[in-house]
Amino acid sequence: MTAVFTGVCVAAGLLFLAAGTAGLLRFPDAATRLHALTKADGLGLGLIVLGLLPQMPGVAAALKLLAIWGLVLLAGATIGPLLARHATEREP
Amino acid sequence: MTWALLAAALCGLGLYGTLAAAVPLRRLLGFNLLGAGVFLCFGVVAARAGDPVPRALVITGLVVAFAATTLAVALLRRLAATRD
Amino acid sequence: MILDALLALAILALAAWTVWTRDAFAAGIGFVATGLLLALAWVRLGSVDVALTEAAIGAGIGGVLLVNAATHLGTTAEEAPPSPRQNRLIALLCAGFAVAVGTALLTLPDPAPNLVHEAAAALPATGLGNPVTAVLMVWRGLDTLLEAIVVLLAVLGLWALAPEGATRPAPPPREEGPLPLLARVLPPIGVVIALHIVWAGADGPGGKFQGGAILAAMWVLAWMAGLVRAPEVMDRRLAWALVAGPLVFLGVGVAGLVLAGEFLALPAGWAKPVILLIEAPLTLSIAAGLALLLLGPPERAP
Amino acid sequence: MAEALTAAAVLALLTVLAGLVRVVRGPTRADRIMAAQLLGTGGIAVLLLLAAAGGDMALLDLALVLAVLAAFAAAAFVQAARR
Repeated sequence: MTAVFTGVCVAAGLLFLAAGTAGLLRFPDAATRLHALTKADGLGLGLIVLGLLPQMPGVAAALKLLAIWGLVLLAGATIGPLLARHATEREP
Repeated sequence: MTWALLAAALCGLGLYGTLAAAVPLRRLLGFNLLGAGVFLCFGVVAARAGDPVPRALVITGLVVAFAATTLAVALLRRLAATRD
Repeated sequence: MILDALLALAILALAAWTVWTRDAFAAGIGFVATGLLLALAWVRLGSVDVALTEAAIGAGIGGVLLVNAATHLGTTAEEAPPSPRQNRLIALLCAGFAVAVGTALLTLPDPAPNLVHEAAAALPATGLGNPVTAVLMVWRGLDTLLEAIVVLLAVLGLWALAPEGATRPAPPPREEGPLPLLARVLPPIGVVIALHIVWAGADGPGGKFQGGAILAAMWVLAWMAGLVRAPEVMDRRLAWALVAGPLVFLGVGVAGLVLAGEFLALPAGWAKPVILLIEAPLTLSIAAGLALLLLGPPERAP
Repeated sequence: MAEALTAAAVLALLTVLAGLVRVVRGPTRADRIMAAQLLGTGGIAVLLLLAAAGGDMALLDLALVLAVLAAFAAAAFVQAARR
């Protein structure tokens, strides 16, 4: 049962990771590419984390996993606006 | 095998960057890549024997490389400032 | 196996591009990306502790340093590039060097030469009961001490490059919006993680350098956001923070010479608390040193 | 399970390596920073998958360090790019 859950979540996570990369490669300008990246990025890793949670040997490892996801989200959330402002300031 | 080839290639590439680049910063980048290649050589040897000593040396090397790079960057900036 | 091949190819391609590209900023980012992949490579080589160092110091603060340098220095050539003929010669030489290194690595005797037996044989002479502690204190101890002193020397070298009358690194450009928020939220988490890494490093080599690098990064982040000021070069507390680690380490080393008859030797039973006593100030000194190296030399006050 | 997770790690690596094209092509500095950021996230995903596949929990610490420094590096890059 947990194996199925892990499989589905990890597969979905990989899909979002791939979608983010595709957006980064195919969207026409920096602002839209940023949009694709931050969303799919956080969601992709989030689903992988969710899927791996039942595979962790203990509570400490599971908490570490969640902390890692939180940190990546925090990075994405701050870098998004910073880069967006930079992109509009310098390259209108 | 894979890593031995990569280590050798990085050594050659880094040395090329160090010698052939005319821009000082690119030279510094090349030198750092050369360092990465040399460290990988240590890693390949360590991985074969399970030897902790080369790994310890690489950790030392990474810290020293960082310290040396900061000094090099500061020297380059000072040089650029005296030119202006 | 596919993973290794993919990683190695990507590292090689990225490194080659970093050497060839003309845009200095792009090359800096390329170097950071290469470092990140190298950290994964070290995992595949079975050495997570080196991977940690590469992630924290090689790609982490080292990458930030180089990207910063790229924006300051740009791509002005200091001298004429080598002529096509010289270039070919250099390329040939470097290819030869790479082939030599590769041949040497691939024709290593099996088992490869190693120090495993020497390390084990030297242990009884140290007078320590715990072999792990002995390796940490004797084989790695002098290393670690000199490493901390190298960081200290680099800081002194950096300060020596400052123009006359300069007292502290120039403040960063003012920032508003998300950066100050990040600089308030991230450092508390970063400090906890750094301490965790130092603590976990007690079982493996070199936890304090990686932890110290994270601490340094967190402080530099707060400085970037304008939340803290860079210390004055003449600040006494700063001087003590920089030398506390090496001093305590040297003190313990000399005490070992007097009490146990050998530099850095520890009386049995006391090893664990003494190591903690050394590691705490050492982490502080390394963090302070790395942060100052990242900030660069002091500039003349405006 | 371990084989499937390792395969997933390979796929994750492949995905973010494709994103490296943006590091190389740019065209703006923001693009290159984004691509580096994606590589960081992907690298973390690879480490988590490998940790679950091989049971080596030390890899979680490495992922933690990458995650904490990813935010710092990106902030530093943006500030550098503004000059």
